[in-house]
Amino acid sequence: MSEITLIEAVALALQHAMEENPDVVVLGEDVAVNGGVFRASNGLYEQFGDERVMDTPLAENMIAGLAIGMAAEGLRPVAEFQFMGFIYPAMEQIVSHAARLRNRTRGRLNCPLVLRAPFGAGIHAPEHHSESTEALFAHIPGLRVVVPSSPARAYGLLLAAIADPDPVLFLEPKRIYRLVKEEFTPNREPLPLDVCFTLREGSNVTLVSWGASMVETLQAAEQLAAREVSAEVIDVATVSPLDMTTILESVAKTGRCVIVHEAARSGGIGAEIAAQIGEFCLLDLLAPVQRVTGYDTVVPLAKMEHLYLPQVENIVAAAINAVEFE
Amino acid sequence: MSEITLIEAVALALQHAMEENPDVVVLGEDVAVNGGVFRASNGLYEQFGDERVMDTPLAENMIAGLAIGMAAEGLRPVAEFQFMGFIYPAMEQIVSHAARLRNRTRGRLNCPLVLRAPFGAGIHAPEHHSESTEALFAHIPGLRVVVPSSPARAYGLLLAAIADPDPVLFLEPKRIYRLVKEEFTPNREPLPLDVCFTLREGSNVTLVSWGASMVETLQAAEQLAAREVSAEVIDVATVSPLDMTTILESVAKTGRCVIVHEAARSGGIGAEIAAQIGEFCLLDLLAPVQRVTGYDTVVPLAKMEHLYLPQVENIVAAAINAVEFE
Amino acid sequence: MRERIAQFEVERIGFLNASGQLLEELPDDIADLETIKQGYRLMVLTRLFDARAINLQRTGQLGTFPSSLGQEAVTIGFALAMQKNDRLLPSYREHGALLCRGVTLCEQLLYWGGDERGSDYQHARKDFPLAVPIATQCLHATGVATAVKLRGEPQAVVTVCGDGATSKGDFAEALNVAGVWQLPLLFIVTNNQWAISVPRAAQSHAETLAQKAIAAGIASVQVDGNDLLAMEYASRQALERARAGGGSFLIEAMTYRMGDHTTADDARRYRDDDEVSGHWQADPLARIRAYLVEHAGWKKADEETLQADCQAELEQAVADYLAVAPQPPEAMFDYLYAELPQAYAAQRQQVIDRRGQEVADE
Amino acid sequence: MRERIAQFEVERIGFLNASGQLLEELPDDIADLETIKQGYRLMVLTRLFDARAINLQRTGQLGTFPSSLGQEAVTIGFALAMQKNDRLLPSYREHGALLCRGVTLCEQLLYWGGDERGSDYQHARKDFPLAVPIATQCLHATGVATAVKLRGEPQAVVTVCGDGATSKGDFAEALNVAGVWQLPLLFIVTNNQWAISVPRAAQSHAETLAQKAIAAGIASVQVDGNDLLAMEYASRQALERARAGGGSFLIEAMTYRMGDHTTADDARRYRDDDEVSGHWQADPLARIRAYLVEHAGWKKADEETLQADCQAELEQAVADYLAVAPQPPEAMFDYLYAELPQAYAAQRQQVIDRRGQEVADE
Ligand SMILES: Cc1ncc(C[n+]2csc(CCOP(=O)(O)OP(=O)(O)O)c2C)c(N)n1
Ligand SMILES: Cc1ncc(C[n+]2csc(CCOP(=O)(O)OP(=O)(O)O)c2C)c(N)n1
Ligand SMILES: [Mg+2]
Ligand SMILES: [Mg+2]
Repeated sequence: MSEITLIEAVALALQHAMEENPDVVVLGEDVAVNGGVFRASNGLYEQFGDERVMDTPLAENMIAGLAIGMAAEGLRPVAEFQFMGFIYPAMEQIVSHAARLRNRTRGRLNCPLVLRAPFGAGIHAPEHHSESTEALFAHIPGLRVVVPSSPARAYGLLLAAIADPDPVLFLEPKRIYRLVKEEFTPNREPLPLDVCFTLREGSNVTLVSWGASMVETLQAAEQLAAREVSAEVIDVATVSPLDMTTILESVAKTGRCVIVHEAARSGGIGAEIAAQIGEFCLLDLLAPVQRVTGYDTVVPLAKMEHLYLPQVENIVAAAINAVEFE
Repeated sequence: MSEITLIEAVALALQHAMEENPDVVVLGEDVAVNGGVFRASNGLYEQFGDERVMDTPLAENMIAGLAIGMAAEGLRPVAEFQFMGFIYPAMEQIVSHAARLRNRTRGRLNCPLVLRAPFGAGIHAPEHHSESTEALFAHIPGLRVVVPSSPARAYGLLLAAIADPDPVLFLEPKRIYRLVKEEFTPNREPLPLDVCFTLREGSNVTLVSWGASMVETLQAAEQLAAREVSAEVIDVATVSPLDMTTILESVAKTGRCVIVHEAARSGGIGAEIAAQIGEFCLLDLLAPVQRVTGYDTVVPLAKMEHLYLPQVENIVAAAINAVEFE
Repeated sequence: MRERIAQFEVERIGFLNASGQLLEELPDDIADLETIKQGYRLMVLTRLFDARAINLQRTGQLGTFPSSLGQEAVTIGFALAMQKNDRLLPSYREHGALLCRGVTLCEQLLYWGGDERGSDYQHARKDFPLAVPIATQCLHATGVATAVKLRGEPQAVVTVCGDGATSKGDFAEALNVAGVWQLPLLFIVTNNQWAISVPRAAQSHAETLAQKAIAAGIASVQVDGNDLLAMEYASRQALERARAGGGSFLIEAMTYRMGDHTTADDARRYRDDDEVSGHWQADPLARIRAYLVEHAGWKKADEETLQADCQAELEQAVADYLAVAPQPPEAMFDYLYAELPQAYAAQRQQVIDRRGQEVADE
Repeated sequence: MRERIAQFEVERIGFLNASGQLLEELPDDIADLETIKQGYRLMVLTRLFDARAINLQRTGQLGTFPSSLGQEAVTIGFALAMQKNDRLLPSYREHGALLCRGVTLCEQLLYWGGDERGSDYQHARKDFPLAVPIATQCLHATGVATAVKLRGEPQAVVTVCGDGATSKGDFAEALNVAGVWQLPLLFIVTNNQWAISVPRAAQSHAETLAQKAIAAGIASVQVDGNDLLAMEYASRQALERARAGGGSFLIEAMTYRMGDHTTADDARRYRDDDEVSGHWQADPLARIRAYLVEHAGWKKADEETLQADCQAELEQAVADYLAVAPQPPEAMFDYLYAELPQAYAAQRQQVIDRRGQEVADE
């Protein structure tokens, strides 16, 4: 047992998956000798060589298409997109092929690939390096979208994503790549996909979040506890398909819900969660479901980034609002 | 006054916009000599010549980038994507540039362009010709997404989209290109963007939809009337940004809402509408907001397409459910 | 100071003139007559299939269909040169190649009739289904070729796209990675002079499409695509080279789209009938038949038998196609994931119930 | 039959050797000495700016920054050849060209400091801001060039990208449409041998990147990008040709990225310091200074004055930058649309209140 950061957990998962299964290959821009711009593939090139750790030419559309071809042949490609803001060139390949190859061929060909991308704001990076557009991908049937929010979950969920027989978009909250450390044993065991993780039990309000915002959400829960508000905290983890069972059960119990995400509010995944709570828990609701989110704007450049991101006090305020609602 | 189909209305709007403003140019695959695969630009090449009606090489990413460059120079490009299923190659240009050029340059350069695309299922076309992924674009700040549902609205909203100083994705419900005819005078007047159109007043339930599904939604309202249920029918028209004022006022009055869309349910625009109703009208709600939508699947090929699309009876059943809810 | 630092050229290959006569002596390793006869048979069958499919579409028994009329020698030429374990990643107009690969006529009809099962090829399990989004298959082919290469399989991969497709970035990206990774991959560009209504000249200022390979540092050649001998020969050479580790290759196959783009198109809106008629002079079927008559003693009786056989095979396939029972509605969900996520279980049940309701109503 | 149907070649241009000596007599229409001096000044200023920017970043006063160390002759060479009303669509590493176009050092610092106002260029109103998503600017340039051409303006457009960028489909698509529409557009490929950690050889199997133009049927040349004379000359010829209706052109500028990719990068992870040191031999500044010493009587005193002037200009810019007041928080909303849609009014108010709260808390 040792303290592991989230980015180290990602690297460990890649290493262990490659050790366990010779079909796992890693590809992307700067993933080999350089070990990835965030070092997610640090050491893999040295350990596995250029046949399994491939620097590609600079073309995201190509990376996705290449990975699809490999996957259809039975390899398990794990492709890195340097930042989520550079995944859009691959959109056609993701929407029209990765998510559909199995369905199109009635199961003859399938697409067991993982597309990894660091996402989210808060590291003072240039434009396009702060995206949180997971909702674009969550709306695509046939694809899974997974977002870890701790080193242990990054490790276990990435192992699961690689083992999964279908395409997974694996979004890594880069703001907490090195911010959050955790002691755990990287025991080569995957965690389950398609389920939420309840990080804290509570009875007055349910806080739902994923990715980097889990940090502020957990802090908010602490502060709420100090104010005698007992918050249940749920990490959605797989944001598509959604495990609404866990969320609905919690809201049925607490009667209140605050959803926290960094992405732009309109059409974010928070909307889907809120809509389903309204649909299935209407009579249990003691207050309107609230969303604490990024604004419906382009993420500002570094100087104003902090004004964009949801803060602990916004979450606390929303929860208090919910509790005091009548 | 004469009977005009939706596709004719689109062609008329293009013609009139080009007559009024020499900066309006039309570009895309097969838009010139062929007049567009659906004939949306029929006659324009003959009338305006190849300097203003341009067949491009086959590359959607290029079409979008080209249009952005033109728009930044003050032209008013109207680019056609042959089908919405082929717009994804342009995703990077749309998300990272069209929607951001004004913001990025603090207003120095802007992007008055229109991207037109036929969308939706129901015409027994091959794969990728049946997409309804408007939610992907509605989540992008800086972009407008407009969907007409009648010939007159197609005409007036397209004029408005072309006149608008910002980028507009204009999605045309191709299932009703020739299905719906309407008498109206194409009087060169735009209709307002960013507002819903209330097509029918009612008091028991609010039916909200857009695009081709308006046909079934209006039919459902008729059938409900026969069953003594008075339905208010709202055509959202601009699906981003959303005019929630109109919708919330209606739901505050009726206490019930059914949202109808053809797109996959999870993360569709229906979720955002439902979420906001839950947020702002919770105490007015007499029943859970319901969504009648396409399934969370790839739109099936022609043989099973009819099982995918929302039908009148699904809408009626949802409305009756809402009315009978207790 | 100005100095020349690199030099390139594009060659063109063809063996038969438009009347099927040899332009010069054939190379020793030209395809044997049995192969050519087999190719001719497939060309005949493909042409009959095309006409029949259009007819089925016109009578509401098939969806939108893209004819390959006039392009039979291209599609069958390269397919004849493939080995069974090579992989094909076709575009949507390669009915002949699919036939040659063992994809049945019935499967092809199913697909164009709007039934996903048409892509569940029973005899070409590793070939890709048709790609509708233009040029995207070229990228998949690089992935397939990478997998084949990594595993040390002695096979090659073929991908096919149109002249219009060469304008899409995917094509350039695929060539580029194929070049730098020396992938065992053959690109066939079926240059049929049109991309729906856009003529070749409006697609690119490049004199040839073969020269697009220069951008990626890979070898290429232009081939008379209406000459089955040349297509088979050039493809076979490229594939042998690729299988031997010689890297990628591009063939620009010069041909002409004799029909409408698809049944949804009306080509008279944008091109003269005269232009089209002129191209009948270069009909690939007539040409190779003339060759067979001269060099293989192909007789009228042979031709009649062949036509009758093909017609019978086709009609059987049509009958099979029309007799296929529909998919159950839940098929919509059942192939989306290896295992349907719990989140969609209710929707799956809903579509079953809905279909049940429809049946009850009928 | 095999016949050659097309032939191409790539030439390389350079006038000065690494020590600044002439390789042969200069053409008559080479840039005059005043222009070269102006160019040299900009090169010096750019180099100082680069170092200062890195220093600001290291001390937390600037964001991630990409140095252009070693590439000054490329970026200033083509920019010198531009007319004021031409349009530039740069990549992110063209600080020198931006300076030359009238984008101030302060604006550039603002941008890299994370303030959108840095892209609201006061003196280059029609030039595009930096493009971060690789190669996307090449497509915008085709649109700008189309607009310029449609309006009959006698201007040309320049777009710049890196060697890595030539692998992205956008680049090929842009070249292709520029070729077929004969756009007044000059593509500069700054081949600095590296795309972050990926060396040029791993990017493409093409012997030169200049030959990528062949795929689009447009003319191209490789230029010694560390030779200011050659860069200015080749660019000016291409631009004159483009303005006169002669169509597009591609220049592959051979240079070397002397620094890390950006301040977020550590190049020692993937390349030898030795390789880098070797390239100092070809330093573009030393080279053109040697030329000026020999041909324009450039003295030590001139050099000292220039260095001092540039240093002063730079420090003033840094001071100006550091003194810029922050944007109001609602700026986040105020440039998103010409007029903010009603739907977002409440959010705009929220960010104002939130900032107010923060200020109150401070
Ligand atoms: C990405 C994409 N854009 C547009 C289309 C619509 N479309 C179908 S075929 C076609 C023309 C293709 O021309 P070409 O590549 O020459 O192939 P051909 O049809 O001649 O065989 C177009 C534009 C598409 N299928 N995919
Ligand atoms: C679409 C896209 N993908 C990835 C990146 C991340 N990235 C930034 S610079 C760079 C390398 C670019 O290399 P090159 O084109 O040679 O330009 P150079 O940095 O050498 O000037 C990469 C991969 C990006 N900015 N955009
Ligand atoms: Mg074609
Ligand atoms: Mg470079």
